Amino acid sequence: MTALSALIRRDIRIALRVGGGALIGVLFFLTVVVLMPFAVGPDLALLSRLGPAILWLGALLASLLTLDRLFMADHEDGSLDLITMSRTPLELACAAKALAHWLAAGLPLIVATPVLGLLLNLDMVATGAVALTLLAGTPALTFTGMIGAALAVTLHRGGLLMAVLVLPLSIPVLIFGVAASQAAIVGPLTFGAPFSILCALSLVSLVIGPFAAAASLRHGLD
Amino acid sequence: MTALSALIRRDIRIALRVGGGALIGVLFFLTVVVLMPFAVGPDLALLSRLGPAILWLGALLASLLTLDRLFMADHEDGSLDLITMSRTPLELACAAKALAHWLAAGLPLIVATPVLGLLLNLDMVATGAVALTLLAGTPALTFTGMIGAALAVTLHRGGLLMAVLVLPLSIPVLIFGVAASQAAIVGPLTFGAPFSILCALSLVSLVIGPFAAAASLRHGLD
Amino acid sequence: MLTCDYQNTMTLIDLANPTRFLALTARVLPWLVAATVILLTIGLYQSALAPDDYQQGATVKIMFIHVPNAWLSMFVWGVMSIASLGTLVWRHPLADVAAKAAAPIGAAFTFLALLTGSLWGRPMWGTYWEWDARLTSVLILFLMYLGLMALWRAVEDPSRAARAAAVLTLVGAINLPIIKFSVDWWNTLHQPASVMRMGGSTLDKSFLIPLLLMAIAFTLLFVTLHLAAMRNEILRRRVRSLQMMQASQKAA
Amino acid sequence: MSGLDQGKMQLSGRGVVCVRGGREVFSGLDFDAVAGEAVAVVGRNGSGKTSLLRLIAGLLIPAGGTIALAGGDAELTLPEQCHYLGHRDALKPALSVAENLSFWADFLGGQRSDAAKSLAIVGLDHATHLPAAFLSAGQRRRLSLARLLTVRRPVWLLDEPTTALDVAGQGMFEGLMREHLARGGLIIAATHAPLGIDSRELRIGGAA
Amino acid sequence: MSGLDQGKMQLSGRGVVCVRGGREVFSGLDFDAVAGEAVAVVGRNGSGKTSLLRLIAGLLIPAGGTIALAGGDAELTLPEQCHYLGHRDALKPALSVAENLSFWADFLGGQRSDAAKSLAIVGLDHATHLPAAFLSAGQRRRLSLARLLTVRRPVWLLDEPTTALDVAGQGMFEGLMREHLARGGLIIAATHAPLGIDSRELRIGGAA
Amino acid sequence: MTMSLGPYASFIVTSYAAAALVVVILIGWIVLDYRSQTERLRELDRSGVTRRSRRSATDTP
Ligand code: HEM
Ligand SMILES: Nc1ncnc2c1ncn2[C@@H]1O[C@H](COP(=O)(O)OP(=O)(O)OP(=O)(O)O)[C@@H](O)[C@H]1O
Ligand SMILES: Nc1ncnc2c1ncn2[C@@H]1O[C@H](COP(=O)(O)OP(=O)(O)OP(=O)(O)O)[C@@H](O)[C@H]1O
Ligand SMILES: [Mg+2]
Ligand SMILES: [Mg+2]
Repeated sequence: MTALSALIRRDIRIALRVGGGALIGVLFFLTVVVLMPFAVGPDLALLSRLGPAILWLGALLASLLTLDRLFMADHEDGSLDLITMSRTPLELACAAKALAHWLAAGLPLIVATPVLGLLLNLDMVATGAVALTLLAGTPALTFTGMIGAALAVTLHRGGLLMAVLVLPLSIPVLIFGVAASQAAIVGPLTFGAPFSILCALSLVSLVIGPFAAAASLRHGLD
Repeated sequence: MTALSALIRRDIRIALRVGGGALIGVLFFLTVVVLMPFAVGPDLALLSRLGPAILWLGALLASLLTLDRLFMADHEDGSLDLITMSRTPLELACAAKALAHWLAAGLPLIVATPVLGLLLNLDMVATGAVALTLLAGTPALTFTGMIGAALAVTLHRGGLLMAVLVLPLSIPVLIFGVAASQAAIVGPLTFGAPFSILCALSLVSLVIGPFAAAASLRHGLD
Repeated sequence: MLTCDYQNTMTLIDLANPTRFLALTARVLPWLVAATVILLTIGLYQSALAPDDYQQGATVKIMFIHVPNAWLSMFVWGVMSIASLGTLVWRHPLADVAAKAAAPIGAAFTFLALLTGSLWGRPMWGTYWEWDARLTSVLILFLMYLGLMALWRAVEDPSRAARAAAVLTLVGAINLPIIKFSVDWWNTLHQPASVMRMGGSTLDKSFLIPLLLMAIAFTLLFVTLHLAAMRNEILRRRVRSLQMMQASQKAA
Repeated sequence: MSGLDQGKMQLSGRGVVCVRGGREVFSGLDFDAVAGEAVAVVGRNGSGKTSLLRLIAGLLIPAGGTIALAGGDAELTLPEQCHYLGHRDALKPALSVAENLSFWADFLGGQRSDAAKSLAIVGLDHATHLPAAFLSAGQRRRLSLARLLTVRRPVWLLDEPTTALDVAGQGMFEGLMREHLARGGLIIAATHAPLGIDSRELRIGGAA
Repeated sequence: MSGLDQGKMQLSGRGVVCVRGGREVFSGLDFDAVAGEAVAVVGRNGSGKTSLLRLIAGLLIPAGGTIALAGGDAELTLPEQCHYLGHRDALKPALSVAENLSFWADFLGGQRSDAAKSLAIVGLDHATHLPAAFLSAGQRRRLSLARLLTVRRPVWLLDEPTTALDVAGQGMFEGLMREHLARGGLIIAATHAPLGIDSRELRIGGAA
Repeated sequence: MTMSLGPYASFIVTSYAAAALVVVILIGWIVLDYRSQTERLRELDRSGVTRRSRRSATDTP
């Protein structure tokens, strides 16, 4: 336990210090969401109809595109070697790193959601629904995204390639995230059904992500 | 002239060879556009109404996110030193590099537009309008984005930071690009007015981009 | 050892000039604080006394906060642009300190302009937010302030960050005329200029005087905060240089 | 616990084959090292010294043969009983010297000693609160050495450990290695320069 | 055109100050080099040899002092009359040897000679169509040298030019430098090893 | 003193309060930053790191 909490604390600390990337993800989220109305046009009714979709897309892109250095930085400075050799199972260490990333880069997105909701003319209920679905769904994004981050180490190449590999995996999360938010706002479906599927997706990815990432890191040893 | 055309030919050749990045941009464009219907929901009328906006957003993100290595690769292998020292003004060399990037990574996006138009239920006129506005507008994206690419060299850091810095600059392009497409599809405005503003933006960025990028590269010398 | 030679050659360029600036700041700052407090008090008092507008009712009081902040949001970017020229053209060490210190303050003013504008917009236009040209261009200004702050945070070497930030600031200055003239170029919801315009102000004296007082007070507030923030930034760089020196000194 | 006291601890490889990038680097390599002994791995550039250390550390998978530690802690795998000191320092520039060290101490776990004392031993006590970004190459190396002292592991795998260390630093490091051996530890070090302590030589890939 | 024949060409620096990362590397440096002469820049690690070459090449901006070339082509700036051979090879791994060379020949412009002949001189004619990614370090260096031969520039700025070259390669390179000097060229080379040709020494930052 | 702020009193009050809050945050940040920087400088001073330009710093009239 100390090992894992040490890892989590370290990663969060680095993300928040000068040179860390936590702020940039939120800014990207802000920018992408602010961008959408320019594309869609200043039709407030349409915007509030699309609001949840826009927020979800922004959060999806922001959390995937910040992920590519999750393992790469540790690989480059040799930390990953020591993590692999340690007494902590690699799966747990991967999970801890993803959790730290979610806390430092995912949670701020959710905190920023209400502000963006105002810009998109969402009412309180809608904003709350989106924030809640993001809270349930972004862990799934981070934990499937970490598979791509691990592949980036194996392939010695991050950036867009990683996003292209991971985006298809995150489509189900996006679908049920938006569906649950829409259900909460306009019906006719109940909020519960898609929301519980979303939670289930998050739980499944919480298991699959670390295993797949650890396997990919082990096979990428070189 | 030989100098510039040599530079353009080299950059295009590298982008198209194994390991080059031209393909990944198109793939990212495809993925983002395919993602949108999942977020918005399977409402075909709405989708075709949003079509131009979705295509423009996809193209915007794809062209900005592929840009960050525009100067970085040349910086890392020392080519940028020789380019700076050469008899070709740095501004022209920057413009040539951006042009090459647009030819290798921007044009394919436009070629891919009709296919994606089908997916989004756009008719021929709408697809044509979007492709035409992209043709007129993506140079502006590349040429404002190159400022960010040059900043990435100074900062020793690319990726999302660059996107965050450049996205606000590209908002006007997005506005008028979508406005022109919409005008062509549904009216009531004329296509001409926003389209000519779009062309004007491209022309302005054709001037400002290379100068700002060259200034940033010169001051980033170290 | 290699490192010990640095002590002789190191002149800490960063600190050569700012020393005088620090002394100056120490003397000027108390006066500035006093002036700001006095003017702000008078301004607030005058604003409270101002009559209600025949159209806008009491909400016109928001103007005394909104307009100075809106002006300052652009003014601060202007200051940063001049400082950026100083960085790029004259390579003056104080210039990047000035630019960096101004960014968070400018962002705060811009945020206030946006917020008070929204709060005013609700009673006046019936909506907090509208994607109109003036409002949007101010929002872009806010995003660019945040982007600059992110840039300063993301890069460890301050002189590198300074040069990049300077280029970006100058490019972003294009946004200033767009904000200023957007109401004239595009016919939008937002008020056209009534104070600073060709042919004199059209605003009634009973509003104009408190508005100008508040504007001066907020400008003084900016100058005060900016000087203090610059002092902090100089000290931060001094700490950094000393830490680097400590690292190379003790190894010898 | 840590196996440092079990005199009979022995690390041995039999017929080890190393393949990298589809090319055989070495094959049929046999080696032994017993507690209290230092083995210096020598050979030309590219002969596979680093690769051997990484094989032992479990960071590469042998294409053939076996590597095993007898007499160590039975509940731990070989890599879990090793310290690996490679070319890369596993330091985060944004964290301070103390934060870097205490992270590794917490994360690696097992038997520990005082981090502040280790920093004093390697001569970094004046820099405790400095960001690691400000350290010179030699200071970074010293900070890595402090990790070996703070967390006890019986097997030390050292890849050109004296790089960037000045003369005083090398002397300090020799002392640390002697102490480690005296407590029943075991050292495998890849070097081009002499190790500075009594050691057995293991040559890879023919004479230099 | 290229100024190679104007015997009186002279490169001189007066009171040059170099500042990097906020720290003064050297100051008050004076130097002169006339056509037909080679100057070997020597000094400890980190004394500023590379920095000096980059100052001359216009890749760094001096914090004080002046660097000027008298008697060269009046229409061209100093950097435009220089070849800079640094640690990084300016080669694109995806392009073939011939493509890499002909790109630089086309891009740099000015007076040229045959690319194929230059490749033969540096001993790379057998590898013309190989991607640069397949070259060894020494072969990459030779390809960079071919650039100096294909495009004529009066001033050569060489940063540890013999790195990675084998003995035959060094001999070849000495011949090339002699020839360049004989045609009225000028060489400034930063080296740790002797340059192999007659040269004047310029020491930076005190005795080594 | 009482003012009648009309039906939109809450908007006006919120505006003024937000402005006050933001300004207070700015001032707080600057003051705390000043404290922490001077504290760090003092710490460095105590650990004996000296600066060459230091004498001129204190001598400036
Ligand atoms: C979020 C919304 C708003 C933003 C971003 C905003 C922004 C600005 C800016 C940048 C200025 C300075 C322009 C200049 O100097 O020419 C300004 C001035 C002004 N704004 Fe707003 N504004 C907003 C909402 C409102 C609302 C709702 C009203 C009132 C109905 C309003 C009334 C005014 C007035 C009267 C001026 C002074 C114009 C002058 O005399 O020059 N604004 N605003
Ligand atoms: N990541 C890699 N992928 C493929 N081959 C590699 C990789 N790293 C090293 N090699 C190859 O493996 C061989 C052994 O490399 P290794 O690093 O073990 O040599 P070494 O003995 O440590 O050399 P040195 O004395 O230079 O440190 C070399 O031929 C090298 O080219
Ligand atoms: N990019 C940089 N930013 C800041 N400082 C630098 C940079 N590159 C080098 N320096 C510093 O400038 C000084 C001179 O470096 P330079 O590379 O010129 O030395 P050199 O004489 O070429 O050394 P070597 O013999 O190792 O090649 C060194 O103290 C170094 O730390
Ligand atoms: Mg090795
Ligand atoms: Mg050098």
